[in-house]
Amino acid sequence: MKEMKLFLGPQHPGMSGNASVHMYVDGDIIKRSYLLPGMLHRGFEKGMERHLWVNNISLIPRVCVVEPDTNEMAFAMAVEMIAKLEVPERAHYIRMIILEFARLSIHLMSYGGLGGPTGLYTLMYHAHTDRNTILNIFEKITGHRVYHQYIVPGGVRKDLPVGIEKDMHSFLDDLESRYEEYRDLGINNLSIQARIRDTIMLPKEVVWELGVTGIGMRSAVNKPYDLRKVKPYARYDQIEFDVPVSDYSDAYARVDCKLQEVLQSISIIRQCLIKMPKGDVRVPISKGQAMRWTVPKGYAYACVESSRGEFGYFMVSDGGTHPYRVGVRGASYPQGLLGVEKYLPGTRLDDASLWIDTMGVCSPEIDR
Amino acid sequence: MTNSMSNTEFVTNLVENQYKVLKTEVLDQYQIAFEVKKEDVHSILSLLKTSGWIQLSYLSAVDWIKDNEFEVVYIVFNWDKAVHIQIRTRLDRESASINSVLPIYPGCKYYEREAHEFFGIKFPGNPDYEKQLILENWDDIPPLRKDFDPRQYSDKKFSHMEYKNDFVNKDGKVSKQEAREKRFSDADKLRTGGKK
Amino acid sequence: MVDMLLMILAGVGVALFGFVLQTSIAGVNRKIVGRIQKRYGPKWYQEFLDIFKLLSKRSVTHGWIFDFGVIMALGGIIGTAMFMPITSSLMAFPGYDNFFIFVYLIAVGMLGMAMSASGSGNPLASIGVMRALTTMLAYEVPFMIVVLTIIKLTGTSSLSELGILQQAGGDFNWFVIALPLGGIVAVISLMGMLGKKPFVTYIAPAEIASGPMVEYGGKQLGMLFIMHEITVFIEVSLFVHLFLGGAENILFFIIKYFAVYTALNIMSSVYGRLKIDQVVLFFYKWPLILAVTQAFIAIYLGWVI
Amino acid sequence: MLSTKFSPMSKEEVDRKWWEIGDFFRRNSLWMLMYCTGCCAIELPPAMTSAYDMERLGMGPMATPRQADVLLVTGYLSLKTLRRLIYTYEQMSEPKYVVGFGSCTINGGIYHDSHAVINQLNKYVPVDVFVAGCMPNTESVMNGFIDLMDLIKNKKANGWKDYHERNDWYKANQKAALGEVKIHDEFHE
Repeated sequence: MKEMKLFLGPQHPGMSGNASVHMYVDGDIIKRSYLLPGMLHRGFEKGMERHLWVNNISLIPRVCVVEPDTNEMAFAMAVEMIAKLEVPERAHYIRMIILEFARLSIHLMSYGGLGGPTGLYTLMYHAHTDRNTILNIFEKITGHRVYHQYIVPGGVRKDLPVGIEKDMHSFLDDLESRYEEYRDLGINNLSIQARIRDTIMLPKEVVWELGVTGIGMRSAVNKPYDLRKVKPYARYDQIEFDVPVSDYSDAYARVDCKLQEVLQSISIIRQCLIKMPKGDVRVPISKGQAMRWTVPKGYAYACVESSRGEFGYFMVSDGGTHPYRVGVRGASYPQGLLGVEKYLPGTRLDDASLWIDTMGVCSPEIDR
Repeated sequence: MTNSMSNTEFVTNLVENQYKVLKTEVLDQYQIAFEVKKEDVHSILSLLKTSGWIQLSYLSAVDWIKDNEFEVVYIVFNWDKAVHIQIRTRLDRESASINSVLPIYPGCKYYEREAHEFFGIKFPGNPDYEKQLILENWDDIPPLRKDFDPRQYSDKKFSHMEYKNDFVNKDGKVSKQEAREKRFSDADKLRTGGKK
Repeated sequence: MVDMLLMILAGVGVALFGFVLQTSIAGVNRKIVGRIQKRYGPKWYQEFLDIFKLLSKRSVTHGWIFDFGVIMALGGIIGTAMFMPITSSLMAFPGYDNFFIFVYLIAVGMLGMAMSASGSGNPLASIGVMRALTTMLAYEVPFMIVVLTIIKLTGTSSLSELGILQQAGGDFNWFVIALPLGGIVAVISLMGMLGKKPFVTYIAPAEIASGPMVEYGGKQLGMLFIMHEITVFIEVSLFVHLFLGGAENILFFIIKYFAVYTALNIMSSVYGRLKIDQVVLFFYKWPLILAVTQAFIAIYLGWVI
Repeated sequence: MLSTKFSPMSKEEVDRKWWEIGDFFRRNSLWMLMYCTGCCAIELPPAMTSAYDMERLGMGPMATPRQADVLLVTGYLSLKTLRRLIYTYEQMSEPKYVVGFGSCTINGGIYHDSHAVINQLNKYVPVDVFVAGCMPNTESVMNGFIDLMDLIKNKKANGWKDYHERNDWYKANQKAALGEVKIHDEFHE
């Protein structure tokens, strides 16, 4: 039979985000496939050069929509590295709480997103309900639901509101009590297992070739290669947590690791709430007007562990009021572009959107 | 801590013993930067890859328009010895071209394509580097160069929202906004010494 | 002649009844599934609004086969529904409610839809049609074996007579209980027939963008929705008459109908969708084995509960 | 006392009556086409799920442009997306409505000086309702939909008619920004 060309996206229910997978299929089997990025290109890197250091704080969360806090963290870390700012102890813990809540929210979203390609909409609704609770907690802390602009160079914008610990604990207890239910509804469900077991593999040998990081890599190489462990930032070296790994990188292993990370995140937040000291949450970044704040000359590459892998900011300052160059390493750049091109062929038409979901391809950070 | 300090020392020894490094910067215990000559980039990268820096984290460029140079940056990472290494090299801006590192790091394929698209640096050896990846039907100089002005381009191509002036200045005073703008421009003049 | 006309009128009435019944029950079911998904759910008459909204829209055409196929599908299905007995004594064409009439006539509607979808020229639609036909081939075989077992046991293939036979045996003397393995097979096949998850490979929105329906919009989609509702009416009614002992009166029919449809909907709301090859393999494995075993037990050993 | 005498209505009046009946169905069953053109799409899942449950209003997501009534343009539009958006819009069956989300569709928002992002959506496709905010939170999203329903009820959601009447103007704008609306296939040609 002749090869037929099909599109997954940009407007397609199976595609999360605005990108397009061009597939050449023979029957149901994908023969060649390419990702067409660029639909979300906004000229971010150019835009950051044109904004003041302080103004950039409001621009950066918009790089990746689903997980804005890692952007803020990486940006803040890069600026702190160049400007040699010392972050107060309490701010480190607040940052970790925010980052772990963000991780919970995106893991819930992508676990619920598993319901999209497989048709299990009940899972999607349940997961989004819990995610909405997280967004409400964020709104209480930061004043915004999605783009928080909370982690700023030198600390966090303001202290946690009084009594927020109660909300956090009640949500975490609730989520933990329903963790088994989530597993039963999702990956222990036989019809879901039929879809995600032994399929859409990312072979162990080629992980390095692609440069895939995060869960996609850990579920293949069976080693705890997590930036929070390997290269601890904030105060992750003072918190006890495990990094779930696997050596059989099918979609099931990836989703399983994701769910185990949910439990780890819950435990990290609880430890942070206990260990958090009192004190300042921000050091003043400049004397006088923040608008005139200049950062000394220098280069820095700061990276954090996002839910999809290493998320990095490469930053160059020429000593002025604006950044000279900011480069963004999107965490899902390798698995989105190279992964689709090299490892999707051979799978079935039905698997394409599962690849996008379980690998966590986030198109805005590819395009920027 | 001592362990990771020795990591950066290990890297410094590894690279500086074999190659002439223009400048070494130890940014912190997890990051180190080398500025090298264009000819050495490939051999340093293959050396690093064989010594365990198997992941290419990032590849991009910086436009130093005053020096009339592009700076290409390779960032590699080793998961066992947690050190990010920046390898930086300068290229001439007019005929910017550097051989692709595709044989060493296959993951660079799309980074190089993007660098070509946004800076116009040529990467011979990468099969598709000249094709457009992010932009479509682009009709100007590569957008991340410093001499490209997005505001101008945007004004030329896209119409802006026009707002009506549906208010009147009753008592004839200078409006606050005008006063503020004047103050800002004065401050700018003071700061830059009257230039621009 | 007048008799004939009256019978046709009654038949159209049956189809209309089926449409109204199924559409209301589908609306109620959307609410029930909504509650499972932790939300409030739409109004119970939302399905009517949807269908009439579609009919009020303008639509584009992709050639005459595209339009003709839709009308053929709708006409074929209405034609099929006209023969459907509502209770064991209430039907438009007494004596013509043979099981095989439905099997043959329902193919006309399906064929019309397949023709029309292929006529749209969209590759996703062709893939959807191919998947729909493959799924049909998968679930029809076990279902047929079970139904043939019943026909062999009772010696009749008329739906109303089958219903009366089951009612004559007393309360709950239904084939779904008398032939338990066959009942399981029938329920699974019915899920495939109705396009419920996990067997709904052909309307997979995330994979092939709702498959055969990908190019429909406006009036054609509205007609397909009506056709779909009547198809569901036919299939669920077949199940009620064959396995649940028919219905003495119209109230029993509605209750049984509602119970079957809701149960299937609730079941399908916690399943994901299988791939097409898995669907075919599944149907040719367990349901087929169960159906053949049931036929063997019931016909040669004579064990019927 | 109403007269029971039959008075024939004129054709316009009959058409108007039918249109009003159609409007009732249309505003109670809005099927959306979610084209995630930008970041505002992230607030749609909370609007669809149990927190706000859009299906109460009869709204639901649809798979393809042909089946949908409302096109949700969720956020900034790069040129590459605008090409595809115009294709999508023209495929939808009439009557069709467009809701623009976020400041970016109104005046460019935070990307007003970007080289890749258009500034005003309603120059290229007619927009019925704008929902302002960056990003608009879920309440305002729901409010935008209710506004759209009111507009349909008052016969003011006439963007699709406008697209017919001033087609040359829209086409000229599209051409000015895009150069060429046709999409060339990158991996095929």
